[in-house]
Amino acid sequence: MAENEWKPKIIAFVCNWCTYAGADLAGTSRLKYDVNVRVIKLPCTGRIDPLFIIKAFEQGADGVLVSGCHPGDCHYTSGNYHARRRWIVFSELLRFFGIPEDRVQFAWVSAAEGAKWATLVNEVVAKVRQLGPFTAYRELETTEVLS
Amino acid sequence: MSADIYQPYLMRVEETTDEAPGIRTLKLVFQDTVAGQNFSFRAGQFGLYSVFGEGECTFCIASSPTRKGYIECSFQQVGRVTRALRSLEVGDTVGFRGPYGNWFPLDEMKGKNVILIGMGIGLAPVRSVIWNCLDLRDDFRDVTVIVGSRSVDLLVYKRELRQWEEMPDVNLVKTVDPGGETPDWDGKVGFVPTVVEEVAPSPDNAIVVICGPPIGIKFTLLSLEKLGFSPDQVYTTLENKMKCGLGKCGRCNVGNTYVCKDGPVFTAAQLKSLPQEF
Amino acid sequence: MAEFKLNEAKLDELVNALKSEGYRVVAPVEEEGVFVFKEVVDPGEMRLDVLRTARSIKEWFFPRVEPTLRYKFDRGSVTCKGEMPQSPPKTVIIGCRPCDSASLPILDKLFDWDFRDEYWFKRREATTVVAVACDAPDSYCFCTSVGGSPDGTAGSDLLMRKTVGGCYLFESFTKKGWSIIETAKGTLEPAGQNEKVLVGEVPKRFDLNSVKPWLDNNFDHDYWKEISYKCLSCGACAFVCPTCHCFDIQDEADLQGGVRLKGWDSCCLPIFTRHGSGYNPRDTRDARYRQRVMHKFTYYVDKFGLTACVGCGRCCVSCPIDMNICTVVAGAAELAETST
Amino acid sequence: MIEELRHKARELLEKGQVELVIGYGAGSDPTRTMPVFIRRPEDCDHLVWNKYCYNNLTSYLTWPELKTAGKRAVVCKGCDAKAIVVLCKENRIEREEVVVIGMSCEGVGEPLFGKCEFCDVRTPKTCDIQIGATLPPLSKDNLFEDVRQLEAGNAAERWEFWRRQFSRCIKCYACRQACPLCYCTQCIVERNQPQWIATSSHPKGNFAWNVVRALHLAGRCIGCGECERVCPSNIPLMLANKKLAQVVKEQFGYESGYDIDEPLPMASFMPDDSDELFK
Repeated sequence: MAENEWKPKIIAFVCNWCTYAGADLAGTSRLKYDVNVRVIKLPCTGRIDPLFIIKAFEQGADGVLVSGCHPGDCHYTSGNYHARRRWIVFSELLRFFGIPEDRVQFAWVSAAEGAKWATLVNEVVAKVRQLGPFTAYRELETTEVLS
Repeated sequence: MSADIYQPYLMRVEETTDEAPGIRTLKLVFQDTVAGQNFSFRAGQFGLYSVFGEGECTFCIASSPTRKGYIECSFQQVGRVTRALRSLEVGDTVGFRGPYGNWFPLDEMKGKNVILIGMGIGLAPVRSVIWNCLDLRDDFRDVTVIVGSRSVDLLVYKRELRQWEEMPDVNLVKTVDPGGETPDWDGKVGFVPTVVEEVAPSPDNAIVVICGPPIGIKFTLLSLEKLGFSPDQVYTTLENKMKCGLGKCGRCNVGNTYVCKDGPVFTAAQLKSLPQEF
Repeated sequence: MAEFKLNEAKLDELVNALKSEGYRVVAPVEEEGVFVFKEVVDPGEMRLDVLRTARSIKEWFFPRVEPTLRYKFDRGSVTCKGEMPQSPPKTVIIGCRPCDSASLPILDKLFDWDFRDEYWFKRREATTVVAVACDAPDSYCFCTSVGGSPDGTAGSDLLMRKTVGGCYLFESFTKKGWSIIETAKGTLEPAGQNEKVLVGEVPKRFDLNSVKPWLDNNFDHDYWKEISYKCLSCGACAFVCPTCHCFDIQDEADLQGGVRLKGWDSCCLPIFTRHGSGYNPRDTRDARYRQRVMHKFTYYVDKFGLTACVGCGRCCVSCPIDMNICTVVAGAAELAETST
Repeated sequence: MIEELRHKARELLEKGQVELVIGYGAGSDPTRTMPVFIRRPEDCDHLVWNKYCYNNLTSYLTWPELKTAGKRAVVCKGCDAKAIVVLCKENRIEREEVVVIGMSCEGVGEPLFGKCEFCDVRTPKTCDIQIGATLPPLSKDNLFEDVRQLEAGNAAERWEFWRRQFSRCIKCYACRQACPLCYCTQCIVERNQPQWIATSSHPKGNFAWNVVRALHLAGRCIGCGECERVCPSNIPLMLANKKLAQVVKEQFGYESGYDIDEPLPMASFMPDDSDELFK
């Protein structure tokens, strides 16, 4: 692999109870998956503010993955139900503003789904790799605004 | 090349001292030794201290201009920048712009009795004057220092209070608000305005420097008036939100007076003539 | 006395001549239904007929955001680099109105007060201001009430005045203005002796001399509450104003480093003066609006001898609730008269 | 209508049914009006009603200094009155503390504002006193036409469209201040520990601010269009608001500003909400 080859940066926001455990399972099961994902653990998908995604892009992410417990399995009963509504709305807004759909992926991964996690990460990385670096967002980084 | 007025000096944190819960003093030295040698200021002036990545914040210089080679600032943690300042450790880098503003009339105070009153964190600018007077002790007549705070643990510069107490030529009076005393408290118990009346310094040939929360200043001024002080004899310093310190950003003004340029030091008489919007 | 004139049809040639001489040409350009001063790419997009752009020319000297400092973090140590523009591009602003030009000498005073803000002056030096006299002012204009006029020359290097014959008379006042004429000479023709110019009229709405004393003595007057109780406390008025200059300084950084930015701010926004402790000396809408008026009509006069309002009417147009600073000040002038 | 309005307002004040009437008064120009707060019956003649009554006066209802003013009456167009529904649902005001004077409205603006072409509340639905004749609702079939038009393009085109639009944002917050539903005492941009949204009006900060502004109004925006009207830079803010209204309508079957008893869409959920988005 060429030294300066671009490597996609994917930020994964996952819930503590299902997806994080699922990712853990993937690890203990020695499943191999793409290394370009950085996992940030939160108590629940309900805790993941849409601003986290904006911040991730601002700080250089090329793609974002959000994952938590399957509907009905939330550790806090209904956090993911609320999150689901929020993501439905937010993903549409991002799409409307022109952020490619493949740069933000939402999923449900349970603690038992280590294999699903591995596949999911590989898929997301592959898609983002195809899109290339998120230069459009980087171009917003101007600090002198004349007019 | 012309000077860029927004560029800070880079400073190294030399020492951190916890004064009271939430209040810390930083001792800062110039990274550029030449700049440090050329730097001078007067008691009462302020500067903008910055934590890179968090922003700038305005405080007075709490050390005395007689102590060369470093400056100190004392602050209470309230917002983003002060929180970041508080998390700094010895060796870390801080930005500093200054000194800005006017100063206490140390020249005019020579040969006079000086009464220095500090309430809470408001003791910081007064401390600069105190050490300035004490380092040039012979220039001044009686030095009275009145220090007050809400409670014993909120008193700042505790170590220095002990030093001043032990000095034969300083009259230190310390007080805490009723209810703020501890069993072993050896100072007075009472609000500063009351204590000032008790101590009853003479207005003859005297100058007062006072700093603290607005409400404390207001009532202490009344006490001083009762004792016969004229508003021209009393100096205080205003603290307004500032961004530039250079008379440009437009938020520290009280009426047509820019605190950053025309102040921060004002006489009580000047304060009376300003719109009451500070 | 104008020696040269330019036929309206040759405006494109003027722009091209300036561009080929290395000037960055800035003029009113339409952008999604609003007119703003932008760099002219295609000469045809320059719109000298526009009376009032959405924002003033101040942003070409005092941008709405600009970096003052960039820094890098390296294991506890910080390295800094100042960002003051050393040699901004040679620029000509064409088609601002005399009121906009007049704002420049007003702001010069502030930015040169003791501490000289070279961010402003470097750009000032690099920029030539070519104003166009107003042939058709509207009801929001009140330049004559604040010492200006539809063909005023303050702050302009060159003034273009429209003639009945479809030409612009060129009159330069400075060396920079003369350079423009030199550069554009090929497109210009000699002006006649008796060219008839079109200059509109702006009625005078109040007398500045009576306003200031009243403002000085009526900080606590009920008038302030009466006029500003409905102010929404947004910053629209300040941001479109050619003389409003208040700014904020903010850091933006990540783990590698960051930037310190100077950017527009407004005294009408509630957090403008709020202390870290939560205490706010200007906590009410009327206190904030009063500050805006007082700053322009008395504090600035006390400090710098000039009124910090040029009567462009932008704040009146932009105000969501139709607060009109001209009416407000005229009201103060009226109170001044009735009280004497 | 104008006489009827003044008469009713006067009556409310005279009988002590309200302490304050928030209405429209004459503006600085014949094509503008200015909000007025009327406390004395004899001042009711200052009230005006015409096609230049743009402002949504319900944004004054949540002001802390007016919360203590006692019972208030507010002059509303049908679109404005929808905000009353949301404010009540979100416990910002009590329905009983406000008398809504609903004006029959054939549309405001000259030319007519876009929102008026699809107005189904020309006779206000939420009001205590109706002034003017009952007008039939207009069809909303083409309400989302401009949204669809923009969506016809690809992501890159939409990105470019919004990048250009948001580049003009000067962060004056007129959109926020004019919005009846942006009532937070501390806006997210004013929170700085941490600073989630850059306060500077550079492209990055503008994008984040505009995303958040729109998102915080999802399922709440009542379509009065004040944000867009007051924007000094002419940014089509309503386009984003409408997109979200469309999503909320299609996905959750909810339209904001109509039913006071229906749960708020973004504060509730259904177990069978669409799972299409999720892998």
